[in-house]
Amino acid sequence: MSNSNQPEVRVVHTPTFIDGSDLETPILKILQQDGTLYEGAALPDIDQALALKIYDTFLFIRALDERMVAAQRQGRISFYMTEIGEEAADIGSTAAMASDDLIMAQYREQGALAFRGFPLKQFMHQLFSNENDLGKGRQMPIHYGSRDLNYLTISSPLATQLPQAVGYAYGYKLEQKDNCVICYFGEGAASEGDFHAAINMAGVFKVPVIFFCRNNGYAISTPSSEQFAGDGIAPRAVAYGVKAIRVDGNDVLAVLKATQEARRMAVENNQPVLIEAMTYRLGAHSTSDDPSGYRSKKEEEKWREKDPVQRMKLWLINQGWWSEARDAEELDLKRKNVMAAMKEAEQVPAPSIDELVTDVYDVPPQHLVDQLSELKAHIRKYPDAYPKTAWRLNDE
Amino acid sequence: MSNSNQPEVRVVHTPTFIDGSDLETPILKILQQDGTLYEGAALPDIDQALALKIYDTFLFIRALDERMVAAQRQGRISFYMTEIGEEAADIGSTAAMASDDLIMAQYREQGALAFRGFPLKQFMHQLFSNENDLGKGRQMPIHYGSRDLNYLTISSPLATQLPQAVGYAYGYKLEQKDNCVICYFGEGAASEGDFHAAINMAGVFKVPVIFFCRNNGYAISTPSSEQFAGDGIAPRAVAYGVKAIRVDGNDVLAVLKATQEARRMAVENNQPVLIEAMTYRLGAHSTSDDPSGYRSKKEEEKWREKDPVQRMKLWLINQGWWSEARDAEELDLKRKNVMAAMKEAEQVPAPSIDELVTDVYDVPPQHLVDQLSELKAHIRKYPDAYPKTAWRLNDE
Amino acid sequence: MSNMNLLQAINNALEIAMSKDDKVVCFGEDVGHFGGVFRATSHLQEKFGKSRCFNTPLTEQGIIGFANGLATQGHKPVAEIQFADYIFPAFDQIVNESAKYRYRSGNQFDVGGLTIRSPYGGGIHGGLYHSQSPEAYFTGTPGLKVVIPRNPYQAKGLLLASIRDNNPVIFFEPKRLYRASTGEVPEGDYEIPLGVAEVVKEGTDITILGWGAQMEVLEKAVALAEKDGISCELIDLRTLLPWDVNTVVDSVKKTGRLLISHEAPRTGGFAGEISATIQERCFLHLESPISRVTGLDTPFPLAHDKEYMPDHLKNYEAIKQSVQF
Amino acid sequence: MSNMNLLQAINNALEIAMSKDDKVVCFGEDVGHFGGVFRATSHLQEKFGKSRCFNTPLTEQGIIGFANGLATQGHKPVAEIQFADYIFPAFDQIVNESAKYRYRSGNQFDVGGLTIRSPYGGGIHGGLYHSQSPEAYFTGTPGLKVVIPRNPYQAKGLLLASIRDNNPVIFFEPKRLYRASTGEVPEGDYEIPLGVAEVVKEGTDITILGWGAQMEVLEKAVALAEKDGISCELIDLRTLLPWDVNTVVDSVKKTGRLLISHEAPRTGGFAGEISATIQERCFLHLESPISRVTGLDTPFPLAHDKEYMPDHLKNYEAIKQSVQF
Ligand SMILES: Cc1ncc(C[n+]2csc(CCOP(=O)(O)OP(=O)(O)O)c2C)c(N)n1
Ligand SMILES: Cc1ncc(C[n+]2csc(CCOP(=O)(O)OP(=O)(O)O)c2C)c(N)n1
Ligand SMILES: [Mg+2]
Ligand SMILES: [Mg+2]
Repeated sequence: MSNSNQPEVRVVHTPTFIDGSDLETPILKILQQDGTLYEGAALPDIDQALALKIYDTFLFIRALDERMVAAQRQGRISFYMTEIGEEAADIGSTAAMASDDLIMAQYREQGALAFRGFPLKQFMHQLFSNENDLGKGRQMPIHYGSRDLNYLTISSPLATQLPQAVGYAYGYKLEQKDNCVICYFGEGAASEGDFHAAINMAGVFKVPVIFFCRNNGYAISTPSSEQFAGDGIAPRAVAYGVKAIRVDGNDVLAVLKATQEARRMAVENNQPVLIEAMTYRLGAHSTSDDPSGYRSKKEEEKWREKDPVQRMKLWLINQGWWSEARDAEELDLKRKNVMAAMKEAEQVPAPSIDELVTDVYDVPPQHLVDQLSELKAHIRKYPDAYPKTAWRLNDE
Repeated sequence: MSNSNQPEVRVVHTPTFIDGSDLETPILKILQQDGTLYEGAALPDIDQALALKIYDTFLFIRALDERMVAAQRQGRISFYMTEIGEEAADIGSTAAMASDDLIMAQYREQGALAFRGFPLKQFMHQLFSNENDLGKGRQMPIHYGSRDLNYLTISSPLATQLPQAVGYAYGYKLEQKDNCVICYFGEGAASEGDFHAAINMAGVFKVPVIFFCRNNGYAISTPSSEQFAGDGIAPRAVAYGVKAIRVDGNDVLAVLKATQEARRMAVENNQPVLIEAMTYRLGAHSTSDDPSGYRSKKEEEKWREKDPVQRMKLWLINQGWWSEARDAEELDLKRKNVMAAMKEAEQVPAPSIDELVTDVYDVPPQHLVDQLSELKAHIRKYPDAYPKTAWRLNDE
Repeated sequence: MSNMNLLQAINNALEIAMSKDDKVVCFGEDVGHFGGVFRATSHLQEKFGKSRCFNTPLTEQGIIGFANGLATQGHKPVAEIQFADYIFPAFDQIVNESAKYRYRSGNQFDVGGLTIRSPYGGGIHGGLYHSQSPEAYFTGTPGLKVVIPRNPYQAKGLLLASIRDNNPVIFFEPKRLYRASTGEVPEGDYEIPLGVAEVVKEGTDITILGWGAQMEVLEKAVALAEKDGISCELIDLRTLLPWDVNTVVDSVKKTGRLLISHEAPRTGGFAGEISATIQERCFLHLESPISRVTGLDTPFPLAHDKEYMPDHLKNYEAIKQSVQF
Repeated sequence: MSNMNLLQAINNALEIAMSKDDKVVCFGEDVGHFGGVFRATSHLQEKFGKSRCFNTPLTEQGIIGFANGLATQGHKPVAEIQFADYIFPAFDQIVNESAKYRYRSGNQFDVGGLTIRSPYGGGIHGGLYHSQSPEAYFTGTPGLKVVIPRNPYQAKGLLLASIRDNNPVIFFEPKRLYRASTGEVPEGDYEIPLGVAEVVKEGTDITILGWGAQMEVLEKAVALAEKDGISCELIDLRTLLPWDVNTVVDSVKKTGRLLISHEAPRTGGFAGEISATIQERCFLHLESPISRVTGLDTPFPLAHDKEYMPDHLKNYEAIKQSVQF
């Protein structure tokens, strides 16, 4: 039909329905669990330095996640989310990006930020909402962001970053920059209307964006079988002028390879790409969650055997780039560093009360100035009731 | 992968991207423009009575649309929208439904309502917002609705009816009724987030719903090439556990056939189906629009040659069920009826002022009772300023 | 009677509503087998089956769109939005659809059976997106009812009334009190009528008005003020739309003073509406300006949530200021 | 100076903004080649190319999401929502994202470059969905600015200021005046500062406050009242958030009376906020209750739109009542 974008259309005279069985989405795998490559597998662009940087980030995140879950249990921080089991997905893909490509994360991609070089102490300042937090202590733990590292501050409402990624990428295109946005989201978030808006607009505007879906099987307690009835997320791209690829999300080489290819298409041809990484959240949704209410230990066990960190370690050892001894040493060191940084960050005071009203606007308008000064007067009256802030007012 | 709903997955070791070229959506055509069938075409379930009822509705809508556009130009009504060129799509599909199946329309499906038997005078009451309007004069012209005829009152915000159709259909399923919802929308509306929510939920909940897309090439001035980059709307279903079929929307037999099949699947198997009817809006978007600003006469001409009404007429004549003479006579009669009904409806007064505050809630709460009585007192004070309502208050 | 916390009272109300009327259907994100992230719908799927209590995909606009359709069909959907902060993707379905369904169709179609439940408010270290009190976005929408309970007893009676009310109702639950607030709750079925405020405590010097979790804070403030010899009349508005103007007017005519308190930011908060209406109705009775003690005009902060909140001390100070005016 | 209608003034402002700053980009439904359904963006695509003025797919949540991303990138998107009635699918992107972007990131990221334009209000026989005045849904959201011009001169100056303001601005255009309101407008570049109300006419007996299309109605009402010897001070608020409290306070301290008028329904309308604030600030100066003349608490009707509207006669009556109190 002339208003269809597909020029040649096959005409039929008996009803012919299409459905999921008409489209097959293969999955890319490069690295086997034993650390050897599949036969005929095409290696990504990776050298020893990059490999070790990725793996180093893996270990750091394991140490950080493990420690901070414990810290939450001890009541030192209020909330935490781990990415255990999914490290290959976010870290492997970020490793394919240029360092000035924008990252838009959902919330389970601290690995991507660590890979970019976010200092351990900055993680801690955010987690403890102290005065050194770049976000000024305003958001819950794990809502990191860094302008310097091109990592957009995380926002809790799901999928809002997807159409934003298209707009940001449009800016790159307008300015003819050789950059690309990578935008992470879960298979649950992909049910939001913003997902549809984003993927459709990316196709229409032809912008350099990679939509990276971590399909980890669950959205809190909801299994993907109750989230969608189709074959995952990748096939959705097919209808929108977006290319898609599915990868084994626990296979860091497959993730890296797919993302390198995707970035090339995005930057060279303004071709948006969707990557679906099949993986599994080995931990709880967050420290507020207990997965035993909705899934079996057996299922978890099956996925623990596919551990992406272990898989990469074996490959590194096969390459002669790593050893079990170094591994233990390095993990131990990281644990110590995390512990030390935590102890330091928890001593840092909360941000000044002035920060309660800054950044609502570029300049605080009169009513906020008034509200702040009334509040200060009140705190001065009842200093014991506001211990976080009162001591500073007295200093003023 | 185990959390994908597709059990068998092909594994590849070099990056393999999927895109629109991996999926072909054929188009169903049964009737040729000369009124003969394509070779090998499968006729829908249709007898002379049904055929004539459909065609009668075609003629009625042509007469109504033509007259009401003129009425709007004369300033008799404020607004109107025609469905010229698309009659086969909505009328042909509604003809496949049971009379107690709910219809959820967008706004360009007056034909579906006429097919259900909505009286001419009710059309007029709505268009003139008079006291006999079932909608109590509250909405703009063409926002019809009829509880008796299972035609949901039209709402202007686009695509909102799509997730509602899923909920309504879920109600049928809960009550094990042999019914199905048919939900109409344009290819423009399909860009809204509600479309995505609806199609995904329909797949997950497996409900008896038909999403019927009139892909008429434009959303006001926006051509479908700026609306989406894929091959129309049908392929979107493939990723969501929904079946899809594309039909020639100007071919009433193809539309009827596809919808009959779709309804069967929906009712028997709770299988949601998306139908994409390829058609063209021959008229302006609405009486507020002038299409010459965004498309060529030549393009319009090309589509005028595919006129669905003409096509069906030739088929009926071939069947020996109709003649050119009867056609002229019938159209003439309908025009006269429309004119007479219009003249009658424009004499009917506006609804009583009381209707300004009813139906906000089931029972008007105190503040609305108060606001109404203050308003009445005010109108009594300035009767000349409120001529539509003041005369009635004096009667009270 | 049995001792329940607020969550148990909600759960109990849902169970009663579902067992008495098979048109009642509960759904939302994680609402099914898991019973919701706060467990308000625990065991309902077991008891009533998957078709009447189930998970939805993660799409608030879809959830409310679906609920609107189901309500139009004659069912009584009780849709949960996991946090009130996430109700905004559904804003169009609520404000343009639910609220206007009956009016636009001339009462041919309505979504009167619809109830939207959602935990709201601060005090759980939630920062910007797990703390909002968005009630005023809805109180400006004719066609909706907005209900907020303050304790388990109220929650059960008001929720049962909301589910059975023939209008779309938004029912915000003070999540800070989910486990913290406990009390005696009748085991059987009962309803607390919508649109009626409750005078929780009578007094003569000043009227103190609030709703939801703020009522606890106000009780503390009142206790402080009473020690100073200020007699406070404390009112729980309970239904914010349509609200019980007469009860507040009667009280203010008696006390001559009014303080309204809510967690939401001041500008555009519902206290403004109440203040405007009461000064229209009680102008000659007012002995001091109607006072608003509210959240600040900022997003909800994390590190400074204590400073942001309209706590008992701020209310106590405002009571004194009003009386000393 | 040249004579322009309100649409031409908007179009002219956009043209100036785009030609002076290539970071300014205009888009929305039908905004490109066609120039928008009201033609506010006419010829901009011709002049600045398809990459800076273009159609979007039909998705308001997508449009504002896209605009947020582009603004974060340092551009100055001017996004059109075709009718204010259709802004609600974008509510989450506006309220949870645009408004909170800078705050939540500690000023690392912001969407200060964003402007959202949308025609609002009644008077064009639009019924429920082409008539709404949704300003109060946004004035309750810290982080946003809300601006509404009353005539072509104001529209151009305020729009230029909005586009250049380093905060997200919602700019509602009174569509009833698009062609009906004409006036002399400077051809060059000028800005009218945000956050500053304008005393349109001085007076001593009562302050009359409005914005947008309602200003015309209020002028008529004032003319009637002045014939009766009532001296009215007429103020155009212009920026609703953050609003110019001082100008209104000063005026009310002088006149002792205040009337606020808007088309939106009364309950939850922005008049309530103003009333509450002014009675706090001017309690001892008020000689009569602050009066609100507004739309009814119903959806916007069609057949009875004249009866629904807060027209000059209703305002005139309310002025008399206030003065005679
Ligand atoms: C708009 C919105 N709705 C609901 C939530 C609550 N919520 C937080 S995470 C989550 C599940 C997300 O699942 P998925 O996208 O698969 O990511 P995963 O946690 O698996 O990494 C939900 C429902 C939210 N943050 N935002
Ligand atoms: C949410 C929303 N946004 C915008 C509009 C304004 N509008 C009315 S019709 C229309 C175009 C619809 O195009 P399509 O869905 O293709 O239907 P068609 O007119 O072609 O039948 C637009 C943008 C609206 N009614 N609702
Ligand atoms: Mg997930
Ligand atoms: Mg169309």
